[in-house]
Amino acid sequence: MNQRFISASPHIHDNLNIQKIMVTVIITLIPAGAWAIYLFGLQVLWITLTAIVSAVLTEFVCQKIMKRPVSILDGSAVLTGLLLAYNLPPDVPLWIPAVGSLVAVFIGKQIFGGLGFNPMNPALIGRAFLMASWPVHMTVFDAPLRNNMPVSGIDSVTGATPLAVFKHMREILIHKSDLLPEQVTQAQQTMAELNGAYMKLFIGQVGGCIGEVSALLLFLGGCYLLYHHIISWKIPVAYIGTVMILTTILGENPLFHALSGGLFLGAIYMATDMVTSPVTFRGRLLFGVGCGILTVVIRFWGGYPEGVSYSILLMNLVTPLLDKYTRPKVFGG
Amino acid sequence: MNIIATALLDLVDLIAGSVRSRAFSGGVHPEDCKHYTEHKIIEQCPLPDYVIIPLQQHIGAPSECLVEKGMSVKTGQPLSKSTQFVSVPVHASISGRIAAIEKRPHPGGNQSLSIVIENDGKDEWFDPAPDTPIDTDNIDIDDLKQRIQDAGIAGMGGASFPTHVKLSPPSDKPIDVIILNGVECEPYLTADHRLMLEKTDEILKGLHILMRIVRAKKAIIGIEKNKADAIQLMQKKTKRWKKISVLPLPVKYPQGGEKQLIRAALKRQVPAGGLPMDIGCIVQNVATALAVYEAVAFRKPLIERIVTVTGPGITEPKNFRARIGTPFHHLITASGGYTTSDVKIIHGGPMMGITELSDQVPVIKGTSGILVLDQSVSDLSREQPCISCARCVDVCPMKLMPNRIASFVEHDRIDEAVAYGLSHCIECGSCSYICPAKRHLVHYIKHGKALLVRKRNSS
Amino acid sequence: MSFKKDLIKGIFQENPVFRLMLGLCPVLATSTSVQNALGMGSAVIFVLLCSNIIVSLVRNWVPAKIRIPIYISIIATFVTIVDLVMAGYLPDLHKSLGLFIPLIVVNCIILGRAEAFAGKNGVFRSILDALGMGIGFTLALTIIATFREILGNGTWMGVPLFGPSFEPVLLMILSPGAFITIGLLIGLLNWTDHARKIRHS
Amino acid sequence: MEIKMLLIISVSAILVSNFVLHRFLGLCPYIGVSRQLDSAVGMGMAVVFVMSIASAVTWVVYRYFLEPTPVNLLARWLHVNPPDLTFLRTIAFILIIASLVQFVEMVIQKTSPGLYRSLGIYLPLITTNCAVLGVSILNIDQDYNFLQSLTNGFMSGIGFTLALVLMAGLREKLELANVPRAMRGAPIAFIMAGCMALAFLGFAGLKIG
Repeated sequence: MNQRFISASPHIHDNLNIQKIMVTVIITLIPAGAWAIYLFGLQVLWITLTAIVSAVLTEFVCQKIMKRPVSILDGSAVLTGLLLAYNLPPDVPLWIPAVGSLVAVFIGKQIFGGLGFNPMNPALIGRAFLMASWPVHMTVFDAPLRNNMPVSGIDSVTGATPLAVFKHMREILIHKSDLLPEQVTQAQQTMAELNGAYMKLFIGQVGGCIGEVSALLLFLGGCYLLYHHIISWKIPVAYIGTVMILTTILGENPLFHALSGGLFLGAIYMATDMVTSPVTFRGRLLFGVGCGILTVVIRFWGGYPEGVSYSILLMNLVTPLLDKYTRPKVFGG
Repeated sequence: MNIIATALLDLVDLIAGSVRSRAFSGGVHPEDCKHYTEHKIIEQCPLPDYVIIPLQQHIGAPSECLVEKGMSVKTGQPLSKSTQFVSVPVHASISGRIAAIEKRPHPGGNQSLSIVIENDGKDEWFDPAPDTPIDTDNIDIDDLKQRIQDAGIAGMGGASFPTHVKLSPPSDKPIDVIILNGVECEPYLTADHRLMLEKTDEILKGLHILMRIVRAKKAIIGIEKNKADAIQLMQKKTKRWKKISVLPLPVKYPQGGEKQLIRAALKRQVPAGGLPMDIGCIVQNVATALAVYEAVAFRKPLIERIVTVTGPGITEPKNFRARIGTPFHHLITASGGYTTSDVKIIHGGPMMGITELSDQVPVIKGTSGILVLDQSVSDLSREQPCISCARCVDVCPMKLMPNRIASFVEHDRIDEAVAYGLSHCIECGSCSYICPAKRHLVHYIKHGKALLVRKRNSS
Repeated sequence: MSFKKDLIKGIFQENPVFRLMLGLCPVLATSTSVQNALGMGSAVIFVLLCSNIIVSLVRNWVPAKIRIPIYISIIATFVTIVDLVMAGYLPDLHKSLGLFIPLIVVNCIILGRAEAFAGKNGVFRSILDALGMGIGFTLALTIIATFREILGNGTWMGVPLFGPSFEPVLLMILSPGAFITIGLLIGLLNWTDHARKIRHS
Repeated sequence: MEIKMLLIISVSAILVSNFVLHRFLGLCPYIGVSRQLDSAVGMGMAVVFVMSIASAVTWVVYRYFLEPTPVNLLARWLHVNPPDLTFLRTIAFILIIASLVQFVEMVIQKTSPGLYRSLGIYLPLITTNCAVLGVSILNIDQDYNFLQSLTNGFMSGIGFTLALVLMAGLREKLELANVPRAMRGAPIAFIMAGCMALAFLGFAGLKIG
């Protein structure tokens, strides 16, 4: 008798698998990292590698302890490490990415049962952990830029990310009456300069976390992923759109807010994390809108200059509810 | 709060609605692989040495066996009798002696009571067909339906629902449209395609009979655009009839699903849990239309059908006209045999077909194809956990959430699975096809349906 | 034997925090340092002991229908005593425990023991029960606080353990650290239990 | 100004100093009643209800009966100097809350059987929910006026409900997850709560206005 294969229908499958998805996402992230190495220097590479190695090792050890099949080859741990590194300032000591990846993979993922069961984005859990534990390392951007920071007026401020400058200047402008007129004028000038620096923001000649500086490269990567249907347009478009609309309403420059900070990295690569975002059409749109609103709230009134990662984490919490209440109506129902 | 939320969701729906295309939402685009057989003219399959005719080849009540072991039967002789309305008889597809009446493997799985006829080689007909077709226009409608039932016709697209039942809607549900299903969206299969090219006139005559029976005002023939020649031919032949139109459809699986086809053709949605007749239409397969014509005009019972024998595991893929009951291995041998020893034999297409344990099972009324896959196509990779990528939700033509339903079934939580629409699943396989984690979603759903039946029966 | 069991069960098999999941709010809130934990623990032991004694003494005179309000009043009285005494003699501790001293009233361990044990048993056994439960509570609290204080502050009982180069994991003394620590500890306990069961069978 | 103050209290109660995630109040129901969404919503509504009423009533009692101020009603009625009864705060409040819950339960049972069916089973649980006593004491400690106390009670209840409902949604999903055996049940709920608190840290330092 010949050998017969038995399986349930269907008998043909799309050739996309989890590993391919992960690898594609990782590849599209590489240009942004390479740009950061060019901009900030080689330590960026070591940070990234440390994060990846730590993530993969943690995954391996966890799965060994839990006596489960080791799945480090599916690339998800590498992606987690990579995304975590991209969310760190370029000059953190190497133990920061190591600890961050450990927490990301252990608390963020493996403890819930591994890939597919984590309720929140592991890389962002890692980042939030680092942010709460070592706020100084995580918020001070001292790394010198290759082409020298082109936005002036920041000498008086610690931290060189455009959003931090923005926040500081906004504070000054709100409390105009308490300050000297020349301080106010200087703040207004700085604001104008920030708002005019589109090209620098777009290309990435600014300070910031490793992976977030070049909106252009992230955008190109996102386009590639969209074209290959790895991610869907709904979350990024809803997210960035909401931020732009809200900032316009609040009387600020929408382009500046879209291009600065981690918005592109977050909207394209982290809010779209499949495991932790809704699966329904309406759910994904609402998820993006929610992220956008929270980001603007934190940027304008929160304690941090940037709110992308917390917004995504917070919306991750809402994902099950969104899925439940935006269930598609059955065809004909 | 609630009002705001509802308004918000409605707005999102509005945006979503304008983005969606005219066809049904969802669906997948598997490679159609029709090149194996789409240009091959239908061949008459040589008669086998014996045929195996399962008594139950349709959905509904079983028919009552009329014959005994040892009796001689002629081609076309009824072997069973329907005692109930939702039932059709089976007929001898060759002449010869009844060798056995026993349980034999059925292509749908399990064992089924079957009549085995040994071929005497004569192929003598029980009721030889008239030389010229009978004028069907004078036959009374009830008589037509009776003839269709007596000929044993059940839907030939695969579901095998008795045709005369579909043609007898209750009086409060008038039918205005008949949709002829020539979509054949399953990859590999070309039986309907060849039939539309080679038996165009007969199919159209069958369609006329169907329209007359239900007094339909118009008919739409749905054909996928990858069958351009069939579309052209049908358009040419139907030009003079205002009532019949040909609708070229985008190539998308499962375009041929009944509800999806109706949505594309009429922009009407069959209510969830309802039937096409609820919205005034019925869908018939092209092969069924042909069978109806032959049954009425030539008094020919349903004893043969077109079967595509195809796939990378077949040496010389072909379209056959094969008698019902012909064992698979006979057809496979007639197609030059297997190309390799490790094969997967599938009854039907690759998306919804059933794997067969053996090639001894017979062709039945719903067998549109025999697909033999080799290892290169048989994907047996390990299931990985769901990563909620939403692909299955996006492609589901019934707008379900297969990931959730499957995982509820996996955890034995049938009630929740039902709440998420378990029973609405048409098992088209799009979700499993697209799943990057290679989860056997349809398998879980089928299992869930079985559990549901068991639960309902026990309570 | 049975007396010993009354004492021991609260510490191990029926540990109010790790096993019964009772009185979680103060456990998480006051385990930022070992000192706080011990302070909270002794307050709870005191209230638990006193209320168990009184409840056990009056149990035969209390009508069943209004027993709960009466128990609550008894407990609230002792809580007020602790509150005032601590405010008077240990103002720093009182300040850092803050809200959670008056909240001992609604700590389910205390009402739970009054209802489930002291209301049905004699004074001596109720004392043992109170001590066992109280010590079990304090023990759990101290263990959690040990982890949180060492990691989150680099100290134990206020004594620095590492050199100046140690950068404490601030998160551990914030609220997420509390949740994660107790989650991991209970998980670890389940794990060892499970391993022991496998070894036995 | 008052409105701004109320807004600040609301934002603080719901997001910044969420009762469950930041103040560690009401953890028993948070872990215990968050397995299913329906019961979480019911519990949340019951808590909002009781916390609002309790805030109002305890404030009135404290201000007019316990505090030695000229408005002390006891002093007025008995024609004595205002006695300082603030040490009775804990006893008074817990008895008020216990009887309040009883009373509310009876009223709801009489007037709205539907509401009783959905809230009834949770009401007795609330007596020992430290969030209710907690908010009453906090109102006094923070020196809030009546309206502020009421707002604080209501909004804290909303904050509690928010955390509870989010948790219930996540736990319904976790039920289907492949969580390691030792972590199933309460431990993973705690880890989940930790992650939730971590996300809520994003609201730290939120300033409105």
